[in-house]
Amino acid sequence: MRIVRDIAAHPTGRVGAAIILLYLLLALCGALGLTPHDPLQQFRIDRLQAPSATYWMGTDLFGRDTASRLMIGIGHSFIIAFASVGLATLFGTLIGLLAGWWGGLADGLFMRAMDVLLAFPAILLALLIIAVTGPGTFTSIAAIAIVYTPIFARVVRGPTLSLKRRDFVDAARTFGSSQRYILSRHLLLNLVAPLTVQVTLALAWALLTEAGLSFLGLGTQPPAPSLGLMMSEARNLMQQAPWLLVFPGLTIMLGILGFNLCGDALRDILDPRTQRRTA
Amino acid sequence: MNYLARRLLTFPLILLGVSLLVFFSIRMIPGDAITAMLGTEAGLLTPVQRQALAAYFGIDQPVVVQYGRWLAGLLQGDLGISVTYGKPVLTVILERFPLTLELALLAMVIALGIGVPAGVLAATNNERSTDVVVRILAMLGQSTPGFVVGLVIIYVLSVYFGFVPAMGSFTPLWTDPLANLGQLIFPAVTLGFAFAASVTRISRSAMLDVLSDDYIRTARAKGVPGRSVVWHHALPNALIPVVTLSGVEFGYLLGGAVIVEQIFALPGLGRLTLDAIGQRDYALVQGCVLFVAFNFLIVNLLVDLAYAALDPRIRLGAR
Amino acid sequence: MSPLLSVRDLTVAFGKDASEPVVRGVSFELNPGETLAIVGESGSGKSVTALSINRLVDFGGGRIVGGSMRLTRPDGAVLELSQAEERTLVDIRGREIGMIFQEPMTSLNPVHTVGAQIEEAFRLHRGLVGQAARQAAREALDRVRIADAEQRLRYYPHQLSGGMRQRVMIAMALAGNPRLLIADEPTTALDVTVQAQIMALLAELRAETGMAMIFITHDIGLVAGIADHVLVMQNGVAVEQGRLDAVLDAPQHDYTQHLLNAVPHFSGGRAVRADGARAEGGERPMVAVKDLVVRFPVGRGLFARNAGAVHAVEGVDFDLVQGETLAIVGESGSGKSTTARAILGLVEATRGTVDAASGQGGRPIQMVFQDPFASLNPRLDVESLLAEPAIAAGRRIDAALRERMGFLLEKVGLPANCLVRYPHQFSGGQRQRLCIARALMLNPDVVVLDEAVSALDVSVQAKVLDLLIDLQREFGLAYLFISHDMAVVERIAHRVAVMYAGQIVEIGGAGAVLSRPRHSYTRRLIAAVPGMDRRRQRYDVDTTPVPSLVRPRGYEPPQADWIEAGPDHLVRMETA
Amino acid sequence: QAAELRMAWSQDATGLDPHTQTAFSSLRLLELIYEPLVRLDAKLDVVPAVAESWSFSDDGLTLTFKIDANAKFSDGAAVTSEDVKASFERLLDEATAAAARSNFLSISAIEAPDPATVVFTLSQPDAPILVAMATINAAVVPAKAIADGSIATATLGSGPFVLDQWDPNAKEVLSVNPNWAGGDIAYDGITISVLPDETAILASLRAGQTDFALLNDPLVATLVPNEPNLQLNAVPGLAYNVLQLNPSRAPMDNLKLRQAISCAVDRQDILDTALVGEGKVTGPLTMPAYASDPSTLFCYEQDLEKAKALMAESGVDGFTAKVIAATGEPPVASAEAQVLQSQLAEIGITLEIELMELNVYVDRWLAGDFDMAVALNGGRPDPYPMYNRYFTKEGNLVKVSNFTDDEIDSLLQQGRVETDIAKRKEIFQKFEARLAELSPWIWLSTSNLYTAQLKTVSGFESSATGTLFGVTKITLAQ
Ligand SMILES: Nc1ncnc2c1ncn2[C@@H]1O[C@H](COP(=O)(O)OP(=O)(O)OP(=O)(O)O)[C@@H](O)[C@H]1O
Ligand SMILES: Nc1ncnc2c1ncn2[C@@H]1O[C@H](COP(=O)(O)OP(=O)(O)OP(=O)(O)O)[C@@H](O)[C@H]1O
Ligand SMILES: [Mg+2]
Ligand SMILES: [Mg+2]
Repeated sequence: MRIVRDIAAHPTGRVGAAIILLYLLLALCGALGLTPHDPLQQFRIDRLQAPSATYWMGTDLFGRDTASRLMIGIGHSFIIAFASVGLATLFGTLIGLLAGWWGGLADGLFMRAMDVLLAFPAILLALLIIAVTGPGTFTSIAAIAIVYTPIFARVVRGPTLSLKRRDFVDAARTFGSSQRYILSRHLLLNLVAPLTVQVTLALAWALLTEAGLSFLGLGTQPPAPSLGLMMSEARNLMQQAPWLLVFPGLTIMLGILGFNLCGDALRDILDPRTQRRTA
Repeated sequence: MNYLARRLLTFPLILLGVSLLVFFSIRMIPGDAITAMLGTEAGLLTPVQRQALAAYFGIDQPVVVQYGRWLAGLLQGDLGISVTYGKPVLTVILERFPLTLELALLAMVIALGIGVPAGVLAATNNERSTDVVVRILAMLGQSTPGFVVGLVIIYVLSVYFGFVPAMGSFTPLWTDPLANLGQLIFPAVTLGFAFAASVTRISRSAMLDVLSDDYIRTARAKGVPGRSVVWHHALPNALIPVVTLSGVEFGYLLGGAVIVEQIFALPGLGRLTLDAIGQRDYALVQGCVLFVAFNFLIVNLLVDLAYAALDPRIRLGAR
Repeated sequence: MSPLLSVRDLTVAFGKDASEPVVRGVSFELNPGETLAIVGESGSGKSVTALSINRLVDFGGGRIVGGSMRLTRPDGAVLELSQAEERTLVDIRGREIGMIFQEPMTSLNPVHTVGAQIEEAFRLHRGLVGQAARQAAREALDRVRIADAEQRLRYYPHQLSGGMRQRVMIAMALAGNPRLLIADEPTTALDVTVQAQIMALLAELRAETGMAMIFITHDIGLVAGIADHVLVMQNGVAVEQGRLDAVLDAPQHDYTQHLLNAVPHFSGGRAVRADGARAEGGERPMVAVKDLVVRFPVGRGLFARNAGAVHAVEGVDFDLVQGETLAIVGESGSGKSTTARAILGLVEATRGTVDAASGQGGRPIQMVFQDPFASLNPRLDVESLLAEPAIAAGRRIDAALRERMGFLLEKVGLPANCLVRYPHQFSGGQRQRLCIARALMLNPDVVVLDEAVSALDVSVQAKVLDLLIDLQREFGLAYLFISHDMAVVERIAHRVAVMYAGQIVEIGGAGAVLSRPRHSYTRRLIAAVPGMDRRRQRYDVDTTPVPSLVRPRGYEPPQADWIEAGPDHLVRMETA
Repeated sequence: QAAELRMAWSQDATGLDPHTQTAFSSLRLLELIYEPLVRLDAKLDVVPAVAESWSFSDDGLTLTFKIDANAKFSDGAAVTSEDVKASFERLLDEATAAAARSNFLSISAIEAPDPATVVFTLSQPDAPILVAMATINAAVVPAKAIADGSIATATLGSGPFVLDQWDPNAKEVLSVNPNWAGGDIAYDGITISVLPDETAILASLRAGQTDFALLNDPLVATLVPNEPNLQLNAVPGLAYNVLQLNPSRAPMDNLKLRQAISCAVDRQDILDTALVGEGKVTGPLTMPAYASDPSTLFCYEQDLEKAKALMAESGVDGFTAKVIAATGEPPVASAEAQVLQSQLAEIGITLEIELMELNVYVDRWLAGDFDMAVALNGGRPDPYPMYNRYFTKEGNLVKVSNFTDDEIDSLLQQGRVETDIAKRKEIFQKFEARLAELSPWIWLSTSNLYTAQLKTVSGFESSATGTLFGVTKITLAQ
């Protein structure tokens, strides 16, 4: 609750939060069917219409309403982005943290395993997962999560190595604090800054990776709209119907701006040392 | 034992892991070289014909036997023969690699050249208008898919300048530097654009941390001008996360940039791998993945060396 | 003659809120060649005042909200510092106003060699480049008495001891030949011998160049030795100022009187504690250290094999019984902290044993670390920090625990409302007190205090020492008290161990060791203790080289021979 | 000064053996290098290639070819009957694994009585065999290349061009074969760049850096006419877009239901939307010589009333089916699936689209592992080889169609042995009508085949088979 208040007080965080809120609202309306038109309905005679009073953002090749599709797409894309980055953050942080903390053999094994994953081409990975599960939302989430897990592991491991030598960790040991307590309160809390930056970066990447996977036909399955899929479907219509590319593009941009501003604000808020700088 | 040697010793192990993973996983994906070559016509084959083709593609043996053979070859430095190219896998890869390497380097130069100064500028103007502008630009870069940037570049070039970068085949730097640059600069910009955005964000954040350190205050007290405080005193301390990011990203780029290669029709490693997967050219896929993995390891090692170069506490062993 | 610096009604605040300034209406004047000492409570605004003068507070989130600071420039013009542009200030800093900071550990840039950092100062202020700058840097290091200057220039800060780093800072500050030097507790956390050297250096430089100095400290002994004027601060306000003798001999303000009364006087071992002396062989030791050896491999970088080892602790023996305070004194880098860390199992002993028979209930040994800031997690608020030992022992944050926090905070002189603040919002001394409070949360059996009161002003120091002694009396706590302040040691210690180059060179009852030091190092140490009565002292520059602790692989030191100098007083034989 | 034709396409050949390569992209390249005995002209009539003439015996059991005396391989050696014989023997050898072998199973013997004559003896009359020979999969290759096994790695053909360099998935360099018997070519060679993104091909054309290009995506192709310096060539192809139902799975085993689907589908709408109007609505037969007017076929106009009535009759009350499609293959597959999805929703059928990588798709397709499949199936100039694989009882792909019908089977057999053109037409018209009515599949439309060229390029002739052989007629203006 305090965090919400702090973000609301943060000069740019406030803007970010407003964007995210707007998106949540749009996605919610979309999920509840409160869209201007049925996002899947194909208005045959209105194919490739430019933005107008009826179709605020125009229609696509099938005569579907772009605005309505965007509302659904926001929900879709952001679920994929959040879920995959969430998983990657969770596992990556855990692995990086434990590798750094335990050091030695565990470190070697964990990080080498991450190297193996990192070295593995993402597309091959996606293909593999599809082979196992079939394409779709879950596949995208899994593939993106697996691609980013090693990155998080790395981002976390470095600072962990230096944090574990800090006096306050030594102090905690002298109190007999449990390993879990030390890891969560002393290490994780100090990893917040690098992590928030990485998370906002990864969210942006995840949205684009999803677009890339859709571009290669491995991501979200039509007709379900995701922002990435909408863009990749529109790419050959760039000249005839630029709005099909522009609106999803702007939506992604604004969304990423929202993440970034919130992330930066969070970083400031959670870091007691910068609090005063922006207060 | 010496650190470098110890690191190098782990390489074969990781590569073995990668090889196992790629070898078995690629065979788990439905379809094989026969369907890849014949498409739906593969349904017309008689069992004898199918067997003949399987033998030709070397996929008639049990998978474990295939792996054993391939590994045996690998130990002698033989990655096998690519059936699509009819050449040794390594030869095919090495033909493609110069392009990929050059493209990755160019993209890095662009990204770091833009990203680091932009991040520093933003950090030193924290929450002021310069910062906001830089952050919005970075966000733009972060949120524009590579295929859009690439397509727009090609479109604009062809419509307004009546020109497109040479596509299809690669002119190596050493045969015609100018043509080479003309060919690679736009793809490199496309790649560097998004990458610069990440670099900007990371360097901004790291700079913000460093700027509140005590030694920065010392430098200021010494009368070091603001600009020098930032570039000379703060930046080297803030570079480690930037190096980490660049390392990962560079590693990825060395694996080839599929989408950009596709749009600019560059015969790089990314498309090579993708095509090889599409054609179920197992030996080539394995070779590509292994090669990319090897590059990754080297890049990692370089990143660690870069840490040491940047931070004497790492180089000389801290207390 | 106009004063060099004239400060009027300086008021400084942090954050948006200008209604609660931390420095309120401070005024003083400083003439060329004079030294002004600022003393006062920890957290009273001394550092903030200093940082305001060259406007470095701006970079820490502070703002000058009122008052004026006029600096007379060499050409006679007068500059209003509080209004000056950053561009002008860059010219002033280093060239006209030099500054030395409290924390030698973090104040040097870790990625540049000390040579480069000193050369930079010469480049900026004297326009020297290349060979000339290097030459100047070397001379500067010579001037601050760092041996092997030529080689040291190529060292990175982390390769130097705290004392050396502090001297590098001084060398840097002096490169611009500033007319005003601000030294913010330049010797805190340094052992007395090094402290004496640095004081000598400053005195000498002042004599040579005629610079004025603002010297911030809580050590009245040092003030007596160096200052012309004294300004006493309490709670952001200058409560008293005047000439040295006037203030020291006839203090007007209550706080000043209180402060001076609280100053511990080192009396050569005549005032040692009489209570709780050790019953001969009676008590079971709480901590028994036998032949402790700690060595750190010296890695020459990423790619080289271990060349040798730092023999940080070399064959240390002692024990500590219930209700007793053992003080460890010794020069910087002699292995005091390492010994403490080995006892707590934070570094691995190369050899030897540490028996920590944790008496009643197996409560862990608590420790107050030398660097208070580093031992406080910057992201936890005070409540979480204080609660940690209790949580580790399986308790939850409840009313009883909060009560205990409130009690201890009050005892160490911190307001109870600081529970929601974060470490960076405290001054150096305040942080140290937090650490002490934290160590005492659970009434431990044994507490290791590593320079635990070094950053405290004398009045708080006295309070804290009283608290420690009270607790010891009440609960029979045992203290391992590491300090370089002989006056403090004299007040609290039952026994004293003197360390030099990783070894104990003299150990015994406090009275015996402090009044009849036998080992040459102990004697030097005691001779270097400053005192209120030693005004405007000429510190002699001690040129005894610091022994290197780096030994080649496989090196074993010769056996120690001990001389029994009296009952419970052992002295190591000196070779040559 | 050497004039070269700068060509671009998005998909490259996958191999060089004309007998085993079946991919469109491979055929397009190999057609420039090798020649079959006969080839099809733009009107799909059989015309001479290596053979200058041919004749069937009256019983239809012998087919005799006379080889063109001028025909030479690019190394200068004449093409002889031994080469033809060796080529066909290789084709028929199972170890070669030639997919086209199934078209030549009626050949019982091949003789080469003299260097200029080849005689094929057939085990039964086989009218379509001549058309089957008119593909590059039945190319004449040198007997010595067969003997030394170099076919897959080196090219030596009697076609218009010689492959000088092949950098797979990057570029090909071809030069004119001076020994080609087909006449003179107005330029010296071709360089083909592989530009996987068709928008890039368009940009390259627009910038004048490519003279001639092959396009697949109608969305890109339709942009070409907007460019003042470009010209688009479009011909309806023989391949057909189809929604394959799987009648072995309930409820697609229900005839009424299949018919309901056929009636519910608005083919013109799919064509207009997914193919941006580029192509023609078609029944099962796509070759102009045999195709009926689609409007005569069962339910070729969308008729939702009828569809609903048929639904009701079928007793199936709405269901969910998964439709598979390959990504980008053809480029319009996903769009077709989406329009179909929306159209079938109107009669209560829910389609779930599964897009998958081409090879995965082919694997599922060949195994018949789908409810429905969106496909672009290749067409032939003759109905028999086009459909016997799917709809005769011993067709190799019956497990894909999962559908046989006695009447269809017998019509196909009749059509095969009938050599009289008029009678064949009649047979296949019946065949087509019946197939459309039984609706095992829902035939949709043909696609256009596109090439685009600079206006400085002239003389290219397109063909419904998609061959680029027409480039031999090209002249380049300066
Ligand atoms: N960055 C900051 N933000 C908020 N408050 C601060 C900050 N720095 C210092 N303060 C507060 O200002 C007051 C004065 O601090 P200052 O550092 O000047 O004390 P000091 O007199 O130097 O004490 P010490 O002897 O312990 O170093 C303290 O109460 C401290 O909590
Ligand atoms: N982790 C370490 N690695 C290498 N050398 C170390 C390490 N820790 C301490 N040393 C070295 O061991 C010696 C003893 O250090 P220690 O910190 O115990 O000194 P100290 O007596 O506490 O000094 P001070 O009074 O300055 O705090 C020093 O020379 C130091 O450089
Ligand atoms: Mg202070
Ligand atoms: Mg110490």
